Amino acid sequence: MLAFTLNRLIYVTPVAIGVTVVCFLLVHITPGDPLTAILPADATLELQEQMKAAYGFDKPLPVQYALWFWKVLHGDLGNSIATGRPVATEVLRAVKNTLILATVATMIGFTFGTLFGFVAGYFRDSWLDKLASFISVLGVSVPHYWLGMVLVIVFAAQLGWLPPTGAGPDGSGDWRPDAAHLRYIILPAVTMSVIPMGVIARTVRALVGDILSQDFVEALRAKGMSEFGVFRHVVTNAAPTALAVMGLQLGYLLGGSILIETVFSWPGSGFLLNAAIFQRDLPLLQGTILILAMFFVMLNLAVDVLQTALDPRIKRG
Amino acid sequence: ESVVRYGISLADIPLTSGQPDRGAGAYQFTGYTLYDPLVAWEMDVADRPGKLVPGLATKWEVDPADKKKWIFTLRDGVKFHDGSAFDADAVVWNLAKVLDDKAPQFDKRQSAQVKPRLPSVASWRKIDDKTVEITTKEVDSFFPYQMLWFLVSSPAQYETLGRDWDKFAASPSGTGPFKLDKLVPRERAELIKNADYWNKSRLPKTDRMVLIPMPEALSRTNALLAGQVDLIETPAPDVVPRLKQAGMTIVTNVTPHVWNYHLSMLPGSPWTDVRLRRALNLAVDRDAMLELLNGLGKPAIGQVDPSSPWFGTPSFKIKHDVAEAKRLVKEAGYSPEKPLKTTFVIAQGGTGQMLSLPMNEFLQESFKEIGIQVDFKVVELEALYTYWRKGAKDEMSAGLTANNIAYVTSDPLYAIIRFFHSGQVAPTGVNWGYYKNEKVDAILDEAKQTFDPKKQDELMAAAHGLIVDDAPLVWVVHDTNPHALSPKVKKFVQAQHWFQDLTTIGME
Amino acid sequence: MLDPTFDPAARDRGGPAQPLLSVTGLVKHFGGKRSWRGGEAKGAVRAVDGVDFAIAKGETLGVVGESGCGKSTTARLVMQIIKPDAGEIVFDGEAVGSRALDLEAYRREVQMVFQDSYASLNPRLTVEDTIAFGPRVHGVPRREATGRAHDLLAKVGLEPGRFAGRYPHELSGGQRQRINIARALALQPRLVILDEAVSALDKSVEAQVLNLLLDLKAELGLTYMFISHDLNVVRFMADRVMVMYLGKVAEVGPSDVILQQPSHPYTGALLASMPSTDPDNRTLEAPLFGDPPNPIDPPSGCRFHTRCRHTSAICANVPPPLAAVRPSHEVACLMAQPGSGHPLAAPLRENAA
Amino acid sequence: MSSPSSSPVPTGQPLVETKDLTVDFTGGARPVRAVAGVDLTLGAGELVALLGESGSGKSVTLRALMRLLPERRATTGGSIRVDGRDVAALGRKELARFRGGTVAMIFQEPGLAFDPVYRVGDQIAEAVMRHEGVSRRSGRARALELFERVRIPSAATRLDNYPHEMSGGMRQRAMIALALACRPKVLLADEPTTALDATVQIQILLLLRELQREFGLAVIFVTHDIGVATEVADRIAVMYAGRIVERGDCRDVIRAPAHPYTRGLLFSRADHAFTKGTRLRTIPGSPPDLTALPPGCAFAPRCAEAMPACSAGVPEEIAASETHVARCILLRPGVQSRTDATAAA
Amino acid sequence: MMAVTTVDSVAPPVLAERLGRGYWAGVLRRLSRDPVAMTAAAIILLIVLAAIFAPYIAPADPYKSSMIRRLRPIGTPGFLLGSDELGRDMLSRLIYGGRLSLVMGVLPVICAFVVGSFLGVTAGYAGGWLNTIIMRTVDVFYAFPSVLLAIALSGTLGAGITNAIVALTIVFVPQVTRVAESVTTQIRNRDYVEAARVSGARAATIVRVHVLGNVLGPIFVYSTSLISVSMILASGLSFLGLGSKPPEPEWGLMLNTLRTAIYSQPLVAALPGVMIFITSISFNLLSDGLRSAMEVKA
Ligand SMILES: Nc1ncnc2c1ncn2[C@@H]1O[C@H](COP(=O)(O)OP(=O)(O)OP(=O)(O)O)[C@@H](O)[C@H]1O
Ligand SMILES: Nc1ncnc2c1ncn2[C@@H]1O[C@H](COP(=O)(O)OP(=O)(O)OP(=O)(O)O)[C@@H](O)[C@H]1O
Ligand SMILES: [Mg+2]
Ligand SMILES: [Mg+2]
Repeated sequence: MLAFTLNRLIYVTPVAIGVTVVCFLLVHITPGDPLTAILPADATLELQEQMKAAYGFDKPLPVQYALWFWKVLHGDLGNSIATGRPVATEVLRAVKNTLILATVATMIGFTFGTLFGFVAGYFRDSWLDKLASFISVLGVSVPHYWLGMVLVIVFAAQLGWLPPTGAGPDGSGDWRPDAAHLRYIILPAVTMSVIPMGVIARTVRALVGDILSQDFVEALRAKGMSEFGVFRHVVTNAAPTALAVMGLQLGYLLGGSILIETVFSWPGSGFLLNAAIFQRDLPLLQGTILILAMFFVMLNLAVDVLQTALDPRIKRG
Repeated sequence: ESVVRYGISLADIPLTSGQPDRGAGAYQFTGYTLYDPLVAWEMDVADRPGKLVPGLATKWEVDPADKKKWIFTLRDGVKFHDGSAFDADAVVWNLAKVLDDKAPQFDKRQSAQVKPRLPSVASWRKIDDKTVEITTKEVDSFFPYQMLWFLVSSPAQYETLGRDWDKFAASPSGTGPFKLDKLVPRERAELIKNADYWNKSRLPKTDRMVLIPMPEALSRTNALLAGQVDLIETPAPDVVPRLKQAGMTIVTNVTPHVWNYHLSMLPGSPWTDVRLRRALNLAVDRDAMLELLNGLGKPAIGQVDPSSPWFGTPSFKIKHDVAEAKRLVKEAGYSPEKPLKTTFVIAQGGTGQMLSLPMNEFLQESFKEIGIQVDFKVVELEALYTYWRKGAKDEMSAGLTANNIAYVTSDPLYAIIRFFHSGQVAPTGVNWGYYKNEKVDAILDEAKQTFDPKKQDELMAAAHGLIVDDAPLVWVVHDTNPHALSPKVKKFVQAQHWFQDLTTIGME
Repeated sequence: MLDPTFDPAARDRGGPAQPLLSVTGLVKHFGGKRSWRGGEAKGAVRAVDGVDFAIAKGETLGVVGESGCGKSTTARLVMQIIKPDAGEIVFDGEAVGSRALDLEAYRREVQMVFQDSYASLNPRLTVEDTIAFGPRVHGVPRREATGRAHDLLAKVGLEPGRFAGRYPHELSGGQRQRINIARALALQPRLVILDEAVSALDKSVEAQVLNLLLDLKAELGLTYMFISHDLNVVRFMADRVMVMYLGKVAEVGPSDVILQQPSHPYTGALLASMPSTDPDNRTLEAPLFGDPPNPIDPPSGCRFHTRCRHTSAICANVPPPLAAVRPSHEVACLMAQPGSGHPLAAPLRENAA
Repeated sequence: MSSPSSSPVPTGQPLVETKDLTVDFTGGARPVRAVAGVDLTLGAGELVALLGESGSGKSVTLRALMRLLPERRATTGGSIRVDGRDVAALGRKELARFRGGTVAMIFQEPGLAFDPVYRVGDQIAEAVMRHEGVSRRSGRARALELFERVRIPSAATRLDNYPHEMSGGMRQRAMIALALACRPKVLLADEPTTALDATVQIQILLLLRELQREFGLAVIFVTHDIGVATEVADRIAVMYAGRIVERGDCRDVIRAPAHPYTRGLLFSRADHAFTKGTRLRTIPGSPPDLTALPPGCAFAPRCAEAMPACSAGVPEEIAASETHVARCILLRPGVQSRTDATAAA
Repeated sequence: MMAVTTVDSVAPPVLAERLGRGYWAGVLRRLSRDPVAMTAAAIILLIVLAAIFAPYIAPADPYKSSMIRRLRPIGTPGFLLGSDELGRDMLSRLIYGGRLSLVMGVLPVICAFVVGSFLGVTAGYAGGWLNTIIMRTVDVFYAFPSVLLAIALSGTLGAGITNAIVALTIVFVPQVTRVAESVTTQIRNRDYVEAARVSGARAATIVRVHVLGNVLGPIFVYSTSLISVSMILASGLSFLGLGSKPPEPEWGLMLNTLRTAIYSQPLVAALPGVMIFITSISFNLLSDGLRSAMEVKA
């Protein structure tokens, strides 16, 4: 298992380096000037040149990459141009909030997704299947930012049951698991859960259908197992894949939270990314993307290792 | 303890170490709350425009012998939040902090913010503990207006914290009416009342002021409706009816701000023809525009509002007159059938740009009606600033004949000189369109040499009259800097300014 | 251009005495991790591990052996679908890949029929396009290629009018296998490799296809390499039989000899494992125990020694070479080699003398 | 070998008895009649080989016996009695006890019949626990006992293997162990050796025979290989297109096949061609389409001896010898084979 | 051998053309029997036609604003679906909006289909180092969550329709490439491809005749399932201000500019989202239908 993990780690390293290159280039293919944000609107050109040199934006690209990569390796993602604060701390704080939101959403999505998926897979072609499948198609087809808006209209604007935006009372920027904060996470998490719900439901449905059509299910029945006993086997067989899909969904949500965070003003990485893009705060932009992508890479790795650990069929080397 | 939670339109808490970043508007939050300038702006009156008032300097005068020398007499007995005393050394130290990049306390972040706002300062020196002398590069009667932007932070605190501006930002020390209690980047800043403030009339009306960044108008409005904050800046116009229905008060006032198109006067631009410039101004239905803004604005018929002493008596009366506008366009050789086609550069949105896109779209329609077909190049606000700074001549602006930056017009330099004096073209100032009127130049030059405020106002009014007649801009609306207050907020004086004085806000 | 005649004999080069195909030292290992220092790959599947054989013109070589012993791999190597790690293939006197016989030319001489009749047909092509594909590739004009496809359909017993336009899924298994045979014949090969070509068919259909193969062979003067795990079928089809075990040749020789008096204990066991056809004379004891070993880690020495009744200590150490026991009958067993040191081997004649 | 049974229907109380068993699949576009009236009886300690080509309905028959067919898509007709009970009438609980308890099944692909993510030992223990309500520990103990019984080397460690870690032969042994775990009376084996190599196949066949005798099992052994049937069966039933066309004592059916189809099968075997190079006798055509069976005898379209009467109706079972019956009108008294007729003429 | 090359180059298209008859006809036939897929197809057709013929069917000029008629509710005479924040007719804008939304949603998938199929089939068929280079590069892009990559790319490239389309294409290319590669690798090892190789055909011919025909179908179906994602993402980019620009009618952008109207005209504000939703779900259902129509083994 350790050997397998190390093996995967080695495999992932070039990908991770590729990710840093892409993140780095991302900022340098941009038109315009990375410094506009730091200067007041009416700064002179001369001052701009001075600042460019001060921030090292005048060196050749490979040199800049090497310097940047070296710092990244040491956990230094530079300072935000707009706020001057270290990017790493800014991003990690934001990622924490996003992680909370994404985790809750994934959990909701997973619960309902597996429920619908199992129902649909088990009762293939029945009306239950049609219903559950339709719900899951809805899940993957709905523009979630719009759904967020609709939920805000209904539950916040019209009914006033839940707060429309923010992570907690008094504009609290740190989500904590208490009653006051709980109210705030409901709408964004439910909105966000819709996609993983759909994806997981569809995967599980296919998976269950596939498992049920395998010979061993008939063999289980032939040895007199109860439907529940058969179900237990189906679950065990479906679990590695379903959990892997769940893990990947968590990763997608982490990276894809920007729309929902914008709708709900959730102080997470997506919100930060939005700010970074529109303020052209390039170090922050770069850092956010890098951290999220690395998170995703590591999550993929973890999912891979975990799936292998769970599934005895896959040979480990 | 009374607490006011204030949803502000910035994306983050501005810099707290002295000179705030994030634009001029940020001075009201972490500038004039924690710090004081030598020369202050009167912000606690609502019924007339403010004027310059003593801040940390009780008095400032130009040296009659050398009109480039200004003598500032400093206030006695003022203490920083850390207890150290404010004196001439502190002023000199702070000037070096932002203007002398050799000084050990030089801070490039603060400098970047304030250096462009202090273009005239050539040198400074301490005369005695209570007197400082500042020399300007040339004679400039408007120099005290520049000193509004210069804030004084505590040298003692800087030393205590190990000469680190980042640490200073976390525990700042100034002389202002508030102290910083807590700072959570991007989330909140909590200010508490400085009971020892030297100016008892500006003692905060609330014990604690929580600033919460909410850059999105709708989120801000939602937050107010949901009771997360007690007052907000600039609510989303479309939500105003809903806010009123929920019992919120909308406070507005005239502000020195103008939403406009800055036209290019370069050869090849259609706007070298004054008839077309005037036609554009006449084509704008400013009342309909207010409809769009749900009343959160005031028609602009000049660079400043007619209530300003600088408005003067222009002969060209700006109003909505489509017939006249059409006539002028026709005279210039165009018509709705054979329209003039051109491109303006505009911003997607951003602070001060009000409802950028809808307003531009609306105006596009209005211009089309009189035979001027405008295309927009939409860029981000920051990028638009770059266009603005580089002037219409820059290749970046090739093909663009107008620019849509809205700005603060609080003082003569900011309102008029930097846009309309022919010496203020790029890279010096922001006479983007290369407007040149010798008469205007002469009057403005004279005003700079004039130290009598009354005379100054007269000269500015004369210049403004000429400028309006020339119509180098299309003036659309002044922002009214709306604030929405929950019923709990009982006290709030809204100055006729872009800045508000947070000390005036109180619950009872 | 293809030969216009349908007579492979006209293409004969080396005369009847020259084997049509001769293979020496064929090796193929799959996968495994090669150490950075080079040398043997670790964990590789030793699918084919030094195989030599020859097929004479006009004969049918039957290849038998248990699953995974490398029959298909050998076929694919001969076919040059996969590149051998080592070994030489000589076709009618010319080394394959040499200037005299490049791959393209070789492929017109040798064709193959696969086991899975469905998987070996492109589901998106009609029967006639499938058969005509090879000739088209070799430059036969469309009309002519189609015409030849129709001829071939008729030859394999499918009425061209009914079947030419069909897709594979519209055919039965036996019909599909006929198409596969027709496709292989479309290039007028001299050697046809039949890899379990009838194994997937029902017995009643299998007989039809076997008959067809015999007819075609007689009519076209073909040479077959006939791979099967069914000894009965091999007995019926083959002139000579090659028995493989774990990537190596155990025994090769005339089919009646091998299937009557096998010299290798494995061949004997295979024969004895065939279900009896006489209800009164049933098998009472299993001739072998256990499953064939894993080709990733084959037993040392003689690969069969782990399951052999006659195994002795030496078998685990000395890999038996393939040696002739009588003309055209070669066996890889120490027992068959005089003086090999195996207790059951005959003593060396020289010694005796 | 001895197999004393000498009548087509065993005497005494049969353990398995089907009467006019039919199975129709209605899920597809056209209904498929996979089993079209099968009568089969089987006594304790008896092994019947069900012989037939692919698609003749052998597997479906077995599944019908265990009521394993999907109930929504397959309709089963006729009657099935196993161990004195009507299978169709079994309740949910009874059915579960019946499956595995009374009747057990061995599958063709043991690799697919085990749940790939459970250890093999646990899968056996699971069945024991379910049927006998014992603890996991005793379930495992039984599994170990059985593993030893089916001669799996180093049985104790093999219990902890996952199916993919075993070789084909070993998996089939494990499958047999699983089938026998709850001491069933009837064993259904669906081509249990087709996927195996010849050298392994014979081992499994011998093992099955041995266990059958030891436990006194009644076995239905499905195969398409006459050789295999010959090797194990007491009696043989030949299926064609969902019907048993000939059944009877093994020896008789092999030596004196009465149905043209059985004859065709036997003579098309390569081992029946005594001289190499001679052509095999073949059955022309291909197996029938079950959605559109011809009326009467389903084999008639491929039969060299067919005559108009063949398509008049499904031929009844006619005794061909004392111990064996076939469904062919040639056996009707007075009906002459066409080949015989021409020979006579 | 001169003749060989000429004939050879003619052969495959002729063969390819004949493919249409059997397989795809069957797929279409099965598809046409699937009521859900057909409904979805009809809706898509309707939306596409409406977008194409927008100038003829839209009741009003989608750019014509009127401050006094802003934010009218649904059903106002003259404004069947109400008016937006600038008093423009919602119905007309929704009809016109289909143009950009569809282009921004579909074009990236088409581009990705072309580029991804090319890369994937090349990598899958060639194998070896070429495969390694292509697939490792693809892995790098795959290591970004798709929404993040799309936003990062269009955020840095700058707002604009072209940039958004480029960004989305870059997002989808790796996904298509992966599918194409794995399908090709599978097909490459099929016996019939080996049989073709055995008959001496060159790689290009084999790819054209035997691989593409069997590979493009699955890639195509996979790509159709991306359209829905692409529509949502493209509109999402516009929603964030990274896609199309005002005053162009585009559903995502309309949703954004109408956000402030959720208190005054919630139904009108939700309309553009409804359009995105309907289109996206229709594409999904059609894609599902297509998949199952192709799955059925005849
Ligand atoms: N492409 C491949 N990659 C890795 N291993 C392979 C490959 N092809 C074959 N093998 C392995 O090589 C060995 C020999 O395989 P081969 O297909 O030649 O056997 P065979 O004798 O044809 O068996 P069967 O009777 O089952 O067809 C087997 O263990 C097989 O798993
Ligand atoms: N679930 C099902 N749905 C529809 N048809 C089925 C189903 N199961 C079996 N059939 C059909 O029933 C017929 C008989 O199938 P069965 O599996 O019994 O054949 P078999 O004799 O076991 O053949 P083989 O030797 O190939 O296993 C076949 O034509 C098959 O297509
Ligand atoms: Mg093989
Ligand atoms: Mg079967």
